[in-house]
Amino acid sequence: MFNSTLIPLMVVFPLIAAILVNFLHQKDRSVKTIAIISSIVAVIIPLITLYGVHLFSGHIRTESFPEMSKLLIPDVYMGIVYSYGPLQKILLALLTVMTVFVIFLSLNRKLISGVYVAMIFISLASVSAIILADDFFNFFVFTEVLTVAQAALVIAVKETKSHKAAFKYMIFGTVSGGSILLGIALLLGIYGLLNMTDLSNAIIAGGALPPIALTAVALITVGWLYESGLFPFHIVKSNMYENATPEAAALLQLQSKFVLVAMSIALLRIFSGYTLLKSVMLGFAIFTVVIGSVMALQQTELRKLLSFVAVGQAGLVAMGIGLGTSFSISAGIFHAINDVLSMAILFFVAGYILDSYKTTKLDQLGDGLQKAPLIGLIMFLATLAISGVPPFNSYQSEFRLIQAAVQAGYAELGILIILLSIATFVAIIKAFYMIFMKPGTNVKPDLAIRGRMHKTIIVILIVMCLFIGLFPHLVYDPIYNVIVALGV
Amino acid sequence: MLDKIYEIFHERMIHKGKGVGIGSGFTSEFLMISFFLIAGILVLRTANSVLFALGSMVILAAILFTVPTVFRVEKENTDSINLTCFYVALSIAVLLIVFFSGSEVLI
Amino acid sequence: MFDYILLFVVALSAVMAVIQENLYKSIIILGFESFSLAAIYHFLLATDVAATQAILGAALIPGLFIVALYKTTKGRDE
Amino acid sequence: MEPFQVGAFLTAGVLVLTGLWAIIMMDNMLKKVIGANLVGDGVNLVLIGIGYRPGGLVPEVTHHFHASAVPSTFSHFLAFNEFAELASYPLPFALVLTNIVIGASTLSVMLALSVVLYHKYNTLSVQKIFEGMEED
Repeated sequence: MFNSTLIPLMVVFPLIAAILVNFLHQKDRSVKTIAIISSIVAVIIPLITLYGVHLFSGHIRTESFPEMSKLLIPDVYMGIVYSYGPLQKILLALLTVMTVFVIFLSLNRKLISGVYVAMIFISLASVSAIILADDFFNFFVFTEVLTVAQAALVIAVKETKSHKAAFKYMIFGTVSGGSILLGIALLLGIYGLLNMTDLSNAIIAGGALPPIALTAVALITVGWLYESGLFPFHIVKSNMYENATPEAAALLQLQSKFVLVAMSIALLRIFSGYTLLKSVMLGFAIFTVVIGSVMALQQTELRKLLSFVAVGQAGLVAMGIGLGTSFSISAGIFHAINDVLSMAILFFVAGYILDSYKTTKLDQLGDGLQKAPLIGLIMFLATLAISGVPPFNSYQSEFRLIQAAVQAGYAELGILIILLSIATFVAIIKAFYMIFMKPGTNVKPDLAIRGRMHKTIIVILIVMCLFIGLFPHLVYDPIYNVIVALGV
Repeated sequence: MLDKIYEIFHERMIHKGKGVGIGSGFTSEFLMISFFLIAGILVLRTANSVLFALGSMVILAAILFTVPTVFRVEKENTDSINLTCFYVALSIAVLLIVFFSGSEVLI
Repeated sequence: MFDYILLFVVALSAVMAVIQENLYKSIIILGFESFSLAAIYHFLLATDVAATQAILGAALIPGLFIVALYKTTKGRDE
Repeated sequence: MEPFQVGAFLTAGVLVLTGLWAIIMMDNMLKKVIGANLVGDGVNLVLIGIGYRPGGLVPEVTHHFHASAVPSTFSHFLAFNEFAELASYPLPFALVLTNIVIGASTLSVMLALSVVLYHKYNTLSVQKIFEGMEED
C-alpha cells in the first residue's frame, strides 16, 4: 500500500484551473486557452495515476486510543484518505472526458465567461473528490461545494425560471446538507470516527445499531435522496436539468448519477449488513423511476422531457443498487455509465435544436430530417441506445439488471424494468417524431449555428455507446470485481 | 370502449396535441396501472403480515377505481415549491418511522 | 448558571427571529442569536470556533441580510 | 453526560426544528434563508457539544504544553500525554469551522438569488413567485 502522490492532483488541479480562469475573467482568449489546456491535462491525470491510497500529510494507521475510537478497533486512520481503484478510474475517466466535451461545446457556443468555465472546473473537482474520498466529512464538504457550483451553472442562464430553479435547489440543499452533517455528527459521537473503512469496522465490532445510529442512517439517507435526485427531490433536479443550458444539463445529470453511485457505495460500505437500508433505497428508487417515466411521457417540451427521462434513469440505477446483491450493484453502476453517455447525446441534440430553432416546444418544430439528417440519425440511434435495444450499451446493463432482479427473487421488478424501458422509448420516440418527421412549420432554422465540433462530439459519443455495447466486459468486469471485493 | 377512453383522454389532454400525445398518455396510464399491480403483488408476496396485505389490497382497489391516474400524478408533480416541501417533510417522517420501527417486512 | 441562561437566550431568539414580522428586527435578533451562540462555543471550550462564529455570524451574515433587505424592500415592512 | 451538554443538545434540537419550520412553512424568502442559517447553527452546536469534555482544557497546543517540556523546569507546561488526557476532543472544531464558512457562502448565494427574483416580481412572497403562471 504505497502512497501515490498523483491522486490529490485530480482534485487540486481543477481547483487551480478554476481559480486561474476566474481571475482572467474578461480576457476571452486566455480563458479559452487555459480552459482547453487544463481540461486536457485533467483527462490525462486519471489515466497515468497508479492505483493506491493517498494518506494526506502522511498520517499512517496508528493504534486507536479512546479519543479516536470509542470501541477499540485495532488501528485507525489519523488523516484524510483518498483511495483510487479500478472503479474510480472508470468513473473519473468518463467524468473528465465528458467535462472536456462540455467545455468545448461551451466555448463553441461563445459562452466564454471565465466564471462559467470556473464553475465547470469546480464541479469537476467536487465530483472527483466525492468519488475518491474515503473520509466522510471531506465527502460532505464537496457535496456542498457541488451544490453551489451546479446552482451557479444554472444561474448562468439569465432567465427567471433558472433563477427560481436554482433557489429551490439551494434551499433544499441546505436541508439535505444539514441532515448529512447531523448524521455524520451522530456517528462521530457514537463511534468517534470519520474514516469510512474504520466506521464500517467499528459498526461491525459494535454489533446492532443503537437508536442514535438509526437516526443517523435516516438523516444520511435524506441527503442521499437529495444528492441523487430521487423521489421527493426529483422535481427539483428535473427543474435544474430543464433550465440549464443543454450542455450544462448533460454535465449535471452525469454528476448527479456519479454522486449517486459513489454515495450509495459509501452507505453500503459503512452500514454493510443492514438490509433495511437497501430495502428503503429500493422503494424510493422504484417510486422515482415510475414517476419519472410517467411525467416524461406527459411532457410536450423537449428539455423537460429529457430531464424527467434522466431522473427516471437515475432511479433505475438506484434500483439496481438497492437490490443489494453484488451482481445487481455492479449492473446498476454499469447502467449509470451507459446511461450517462446516451443522455448526454440527447441533451447535446437538444442544445442543437434550441440554438437552431430558438425553441424546444415540440409542436412548433417539424420536418428536421430534411434539414439536419445527421442529427436526426444520431438522435434515433441514441433513442435506441437509451431504451435498451441491442447492440447498444444500455441493452447490456438493463439485461443484467433484469437478470439480477430475477436472481434476487423479485421477478416482478424485471417486468417493471422492461415496461419502463418501453415507456422511455415511447417518450423519446414521440419527441423524435415531432421534431424530425412531423410535417414542418413556419420556423426557419439557421442550421449553421453549430460548427463541425458539435457533430464530431456526438458521433464520438454514439461510437462509444456502440463500442461499450459490443465489448461490455471491458467496463463491466472491473466493476464486478471491485464490488465483489468490497463485499457489500 | 377504446373510443370512450380516447374521448376521456382527449378532453383531458386537449392542450397536448392530438394523436401522439394521447398515445403517450395511454402508455403512461398503462404503466401506472401495471406499476400498482406489480407493487401490490410484491407486497402481498413478501409481506408476511396480514395488516400489510389488507392495506395493500384496499389501496390497490381504491387506486384501480380511480383511473385515469395519470392526471392525478401530473397534478401532484408540478413545479410548486410547497408541494415539494410537503413531500420532503413526509419522506423524512417516513424514513425516521421506518428506521426506528426497524421492520424487515417492507420489501 | 450564566451559560444555561445563554442556551435559553439562543433558543428564544431563534424562535423570535422566525416569528418576527418586521424583517429588520428579525435580522437583528438573528445576529444576537449568533453572538450568544459564539459565547456558548466559548463555554464549550471551542475558542477559535467562537471567534469565527462571532465574526461571521454576528457581523457578516446580518450585514449581508441588511444589504439584501435594503435592495429588496427599500426599508418597507413586508 | 454533562447536564450542560444535554442543554446544548436540546438547544440544537430547538434550532434545527425552528429552521425546518421556517424553511417549510414561512412564505417570505428571506425567512426561508434565515431558517437555513438556523439549521446550520443547530448542527454546529451539536458538533461542538460532542467535542466538549467537562472541566477540560482548551485544545490549543501552544498555551498548555510544550513538546519537549519537563514539568519540573516549565511548571505551567504539561507533557503531551497529560495534556491529551485533559484537553477536549478537537476534531469537531475543525469540522465546524469548515461548515460555518460553507454556510456563509451558500447563504450569500441564496440572498443574491432572492434579490434577483424580487427585482423580477416585486415581491418576496414564495406563494406569489413560485405558484404563479409560468411565463415563457
